[in-house]
Amino acid sequence: MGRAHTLRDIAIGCLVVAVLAAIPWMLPGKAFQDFVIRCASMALFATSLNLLVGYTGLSSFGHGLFYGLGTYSFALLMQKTTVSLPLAFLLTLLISAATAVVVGAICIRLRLIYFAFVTLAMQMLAHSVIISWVGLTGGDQGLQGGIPRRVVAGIDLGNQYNLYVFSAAMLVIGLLLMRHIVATTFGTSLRMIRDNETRAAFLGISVWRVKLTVFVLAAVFASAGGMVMSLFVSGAYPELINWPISGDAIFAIVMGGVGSFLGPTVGTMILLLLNDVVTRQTEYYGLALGIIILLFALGLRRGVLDFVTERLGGRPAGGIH
Amino acid sequence: MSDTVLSVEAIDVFYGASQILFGVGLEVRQGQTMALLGRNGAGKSTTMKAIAGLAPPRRGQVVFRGQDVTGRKPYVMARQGLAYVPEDRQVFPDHSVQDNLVIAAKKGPAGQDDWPLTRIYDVFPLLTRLKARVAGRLSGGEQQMLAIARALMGNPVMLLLDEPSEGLAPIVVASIGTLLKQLRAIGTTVLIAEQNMHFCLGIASDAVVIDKGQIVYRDTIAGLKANREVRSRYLAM
Amino acid sequence: MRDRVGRRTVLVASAGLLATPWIARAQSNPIKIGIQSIFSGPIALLGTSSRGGIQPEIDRINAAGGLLGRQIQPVYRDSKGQPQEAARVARELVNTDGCEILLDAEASSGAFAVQEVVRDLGVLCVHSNSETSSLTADPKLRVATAFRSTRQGVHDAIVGGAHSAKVATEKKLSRWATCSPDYAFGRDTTAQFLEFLKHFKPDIEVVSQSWPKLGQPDFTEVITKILQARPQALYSALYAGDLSAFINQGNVYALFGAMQVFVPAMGDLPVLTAVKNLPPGIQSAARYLPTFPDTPANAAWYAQYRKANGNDYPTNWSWESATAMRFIEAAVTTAGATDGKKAAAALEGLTIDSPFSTTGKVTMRAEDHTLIDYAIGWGTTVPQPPFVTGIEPGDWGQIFELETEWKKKNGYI
Amino acid sequence: MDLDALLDCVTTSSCVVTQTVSGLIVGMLLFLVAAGLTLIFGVLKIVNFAHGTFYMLGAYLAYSVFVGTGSYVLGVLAGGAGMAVFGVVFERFLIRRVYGANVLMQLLICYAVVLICDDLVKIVWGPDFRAMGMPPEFQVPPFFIAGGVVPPFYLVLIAVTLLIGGALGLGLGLTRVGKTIRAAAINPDMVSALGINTTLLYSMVFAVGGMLAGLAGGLAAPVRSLTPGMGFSILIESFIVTVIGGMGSIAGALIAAVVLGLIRSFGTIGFPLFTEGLMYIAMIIILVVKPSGLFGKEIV
Amino acid sequence: MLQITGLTKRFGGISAISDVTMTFNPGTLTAVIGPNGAGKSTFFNLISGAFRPDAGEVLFKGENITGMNRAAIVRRGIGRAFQVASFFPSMTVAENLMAAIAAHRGQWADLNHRFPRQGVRARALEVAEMLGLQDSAGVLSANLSHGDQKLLDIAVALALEPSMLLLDEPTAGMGPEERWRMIEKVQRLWQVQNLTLAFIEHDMDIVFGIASSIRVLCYGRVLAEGTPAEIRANPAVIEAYLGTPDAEDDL
Repeated sequence: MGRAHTLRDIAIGCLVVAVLAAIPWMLPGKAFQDFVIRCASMALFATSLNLLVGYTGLSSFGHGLFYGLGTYSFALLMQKTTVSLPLAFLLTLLISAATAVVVGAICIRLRLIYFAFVTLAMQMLAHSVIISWVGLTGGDQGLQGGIPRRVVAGIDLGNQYNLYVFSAAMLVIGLLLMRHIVATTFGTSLRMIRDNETRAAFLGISVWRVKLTVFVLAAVFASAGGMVMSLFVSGAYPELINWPISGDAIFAIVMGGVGSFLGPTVGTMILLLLNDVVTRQTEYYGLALGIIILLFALGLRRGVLDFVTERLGGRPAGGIH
Repeated sequence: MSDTVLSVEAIDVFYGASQILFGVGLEVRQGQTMALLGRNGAGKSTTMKAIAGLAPPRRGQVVFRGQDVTGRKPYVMARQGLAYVPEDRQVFPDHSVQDNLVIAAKKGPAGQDDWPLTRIYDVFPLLTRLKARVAGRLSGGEQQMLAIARALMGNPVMLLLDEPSEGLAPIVVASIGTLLKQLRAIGTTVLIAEQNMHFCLGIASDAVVIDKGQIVYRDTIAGLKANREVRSRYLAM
Repeated sequence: MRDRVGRRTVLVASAGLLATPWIARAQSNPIKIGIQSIFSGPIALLGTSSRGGIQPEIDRINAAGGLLGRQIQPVYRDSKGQPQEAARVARELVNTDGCEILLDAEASSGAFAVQEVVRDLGVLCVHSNSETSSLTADPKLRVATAFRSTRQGVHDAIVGGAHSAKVATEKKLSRWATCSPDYAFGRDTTAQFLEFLKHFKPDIEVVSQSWPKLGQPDFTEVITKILQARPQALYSALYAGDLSAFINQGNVYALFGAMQVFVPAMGDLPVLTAVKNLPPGIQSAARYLPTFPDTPANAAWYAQYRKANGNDYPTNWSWESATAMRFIEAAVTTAGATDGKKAAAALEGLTIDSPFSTTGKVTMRAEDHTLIDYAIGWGTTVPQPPFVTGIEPGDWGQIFELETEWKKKNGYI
Repeated sequence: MDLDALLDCVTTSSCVVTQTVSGLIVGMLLFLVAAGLTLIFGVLKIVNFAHGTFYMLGAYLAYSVFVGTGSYVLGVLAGGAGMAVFGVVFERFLIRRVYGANVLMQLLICYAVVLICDDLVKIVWGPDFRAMGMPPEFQVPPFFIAGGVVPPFYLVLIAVTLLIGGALGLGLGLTRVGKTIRAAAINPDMVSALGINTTLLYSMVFAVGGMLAGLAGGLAAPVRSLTPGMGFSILIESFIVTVIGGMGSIAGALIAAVVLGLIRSFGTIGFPLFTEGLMYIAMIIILVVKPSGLFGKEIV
Repeated sequence: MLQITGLTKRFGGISAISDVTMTFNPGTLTAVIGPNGAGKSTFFNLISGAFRPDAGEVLFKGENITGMNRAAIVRRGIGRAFQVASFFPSMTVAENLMAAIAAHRGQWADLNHRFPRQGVRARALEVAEMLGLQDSAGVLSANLSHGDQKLLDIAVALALEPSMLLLDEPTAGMGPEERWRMIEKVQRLWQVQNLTLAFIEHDMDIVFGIASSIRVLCYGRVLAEGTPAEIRANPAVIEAYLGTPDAEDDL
């Protein structure tokens, strides 16, 4: 039965990529492709944060550290070394994982609001290092001059359409992998820890190991999202590691629904659409967005997808109460 | 009855999905000290909380001084003249004894001020000596004294005492008993929840026995004392 | 079960949500020009003042029948000052909104991101606010269809250095301190300024350097640190709100009486009018001043700007953006097309009339796509209008000479 | 790093005096903001991410009143009073709905308020910065103590903040309301059972917290620039102060704020390029070693 | 089965449990009783590894398990249920049990296979049936009645195939009817599963109704141990806990 589920998920994933790949043939506007690329990046990031927030009950305020680390590591590897793109990709994942082991080992000892603060402080520290280390990172100007050598197996990711299909595939693969993670027994352990940490420990689960593992996994997927962004903007900017990027991801998951696997993806689409549409209409972007957030937070009291799921008779979401 | 201060009428209380009280009813008259007896987990504390506004009943009524006060907030109940002394005392541990008392000071519902701080210290000489001490550092008995004194600071019409003897050394229990007799002598209306019937003997005039969330027996305390069967079945062996 | 519901919902919802905004739009008759800048956040004023410079130009062109017979339709977008957002907006302006030309009124960090987009898209783009020299000076960063219609950091540094050296020699100022915002603009500007100051007056000594954070609420500790070092002169690249706070807090410590202060960003009207108790005698560059160049054309432009913009003051970004619009007008007219390559070819080396030049003309230098011959000079502050007096124009001959040396040193040529 | 300069400074009386005063002024204004933050957290267990906005609005309000009346004192009072009212409204209509909710929900609500207020400020006062300027009565030259520069205006500010801080400390410690607030922080149910309307008490706490931030904004207005979004950097620094001092501890906030001010004033001489990073490192170390901060109690 | 010698635990200088020595024989159904604050829950917490004892020794099936962590003790076969029902509210009954079984089988860190793996579901339904929860298998556990939640808590402990089970007040917070239903299930479980079972209980009807032996704790010390008949007759217990029927004459 498990295998059947996996196969079904993969089939749906392939279908989504295929459909997305076909859309530009019917709808030639490039903005849709831009939107999907940005969505892919943010959705990977937000879903990875939801592994922590929604599935494990770890409210991180500093997850953007790994997103930013992904953009910078990848862009730097591509600019300053001669490694190939896939290798740079793997190395970036490794760098993020290694960093997450250290950061996670420090942070996960803390609980609740203290965990949130220490992760935020970690991100702020990383941001000030990026800003101060001008020689390597370009400081506040970001890494400039573009990302060269974007050709993988004869496909040039500098080409908009290729990057678009690549990003969509990345998103689908990332989501499938994360979907798999939460569907495994390990994923069940996450929910057990979120629901009742004491009970989980009494069942023989090493809570510390599970938390650190998921922290590292989430960091890896966040940095994958960061790399997509790095390819899209052809560089890396300090804003991509600054605190508001974590805020965006939090916003996306709360808006989309922490209790549904695809909630963060939906939230990301809403967030980006809002961003694109509202900034078109008014320069009082904050005012409009703030009001919409308030309506959501106080009116719906849960994410869109959680709301829909409940309306359709599904079980209540488990994350934020 | 005109001199009825508190009347609890067939209340059902739930915690979440599970029902704790089943149609509990009792009545306390002006100046009466009523004992609510029962074993651990019989529903005494829940009854007290339901009256104090901390566990609103789902069905039934609480009538206090002629007014239906079912489901009112705790502070409204307190302002109506009901003083609640919880089971675990709940003194403010970081505050001094005096501060614990000062926080609770208020006029009674009819504006009476029978319990100024000076009188409290007269009645509780122990607290006079301890007034600068941090409440968290008091012994269990001292905390119980403080909790009762604190309740009196609000010039209540009626006191709700939840297991005042619980977990205290016999000698301390005796001194609490002496205090409660004093209060009874000056006509304070009291509802006291207890496991320990013996403690209530010299204090309460009447008793109701609660078991498994239901009132199973009502009588004068003397009547209860004489009823060996009820006692062994609901209170001891 | 739950997941299937979720996924189906998502698919339906996303299809509905996504389809509408991206139906491709056919090229319409008016010429759409994408104009992006910072319209929100702490420096939204600059974006607004850029628009204030651009819109009257467009109105003027449209009133005269448009460009190549087509009306100009500006499409303004806010990038919030974030590079990745600037890049996105630039793409969207061209790809979705069908803009044929970009007028990029971003600050430097945004401009660099837009530059990369323009490299991909190949449209005509004029950067109207980024003063960072490398954007056009560095051949690796240069883009065939991208131009810059702004003052340039290195020009400012040369003129500032020359002027400051002269003042320093007159007043015998040898102990210098600097206080600039801790980010690329602040650091680069300060380094270039000191480089050229030392070029003109080699015997100066830098005794203290402070790097307050951008938007830092309190500069007190920085001010006292400067006082501790007892310099004879202070250079600061602070600007706008930070500069105003610095001056207010410096006044508390009587900082401006204790040393000669050089502040290039002082000479912008919003700062000069907002700062209360403006200390006299600060040496400042003229960013935009109605009295420099002191010509009827400039005075007329100033009057027209204030009239068109609810009596707001123009900023440095206003004249730069207005100039960008005039260059676009001239280039498209000359080329007879909005096509990136053709218009760029027309724009290279183009000279136009301009109120913002002491000679009445500015030129888009062909070799590196950057603006020259604009008004550049330094003066001294006074507490009331015209706020900056005795402005001494820079010498363009000297600028070119030292600029070439500087380019060689940096390996740009 | 410039350790020689730091050594030079700490061995010169003029430098020590000047930098200490400048550290104190930075610290004391920070304390006012952090005190409100920590008070709200201590009693309500709410992390008020919108606290910087209170500071900003207080400053703008003070600015407008000053421009209108010419009185700095009135301006500061208006900032404080206005933010007390704003705090009550904020608590009553927004925060009250998310008591006990996940911290992310609280964060989101506060974030929305920050976005809205920043734009409202832009609409009302314009996008460009505003400067109040020094009130005429304070336009006096600084004097010197042991060779160090001491501006009279800052002495007044330090005195006023100390006074407010002292009044707050005494108020919480000695008055009945203060004692009740502290009791409610520990056991709100019991406080309610004593006849005290805790709902009202919570509004009051927000009023006091808002007032403190508003006063800080008003007091700082003559020397700082007013911009939409100016609350953010203050918020971050007050967080560091609150976390280091201990969430919920006013005394901790005072000490941490002064320490932070001194770190800034001496750090800018010794480590001019990494003062900010130093603060984050301090915050991380404190959180890891003692999550509850120097004076706080851990919440479980 | 379980031998405890000289067990002591202090909280801030106050001894919650002092020098407790007692034995639980295999296959017994033991009630642990005592007044509030007697240290009964602390005692269970010490055995199950939630707290580390300050002194003393706990031997389980001859092995010294003193100071081991919770997970290690669970793996050795001591399961426990809690005073406040402890389970995973966002999961259904079946998922709760499957999760517990998977954790017990050491699959909790398994990132390769989907949950639940082979055989887990069948076993979960088996366990559910032991406590009569089979009909609620698909119900979200948060929506269960209070009594069923307590049952689920026990079932979760049972999923670990313990040889000894500690139940902290299995009937706490229940109405009278519900209590007896609960206790009948516990008793049947004990009989059918051949468990060694210890439970804390306040309801003396229940205690004397089903326990095969009784331990009385008072102020952190063992006051008495023995069969129900022995306890009923023990003067120390009567004085300290149960109360003397004739004591009122002394007052």
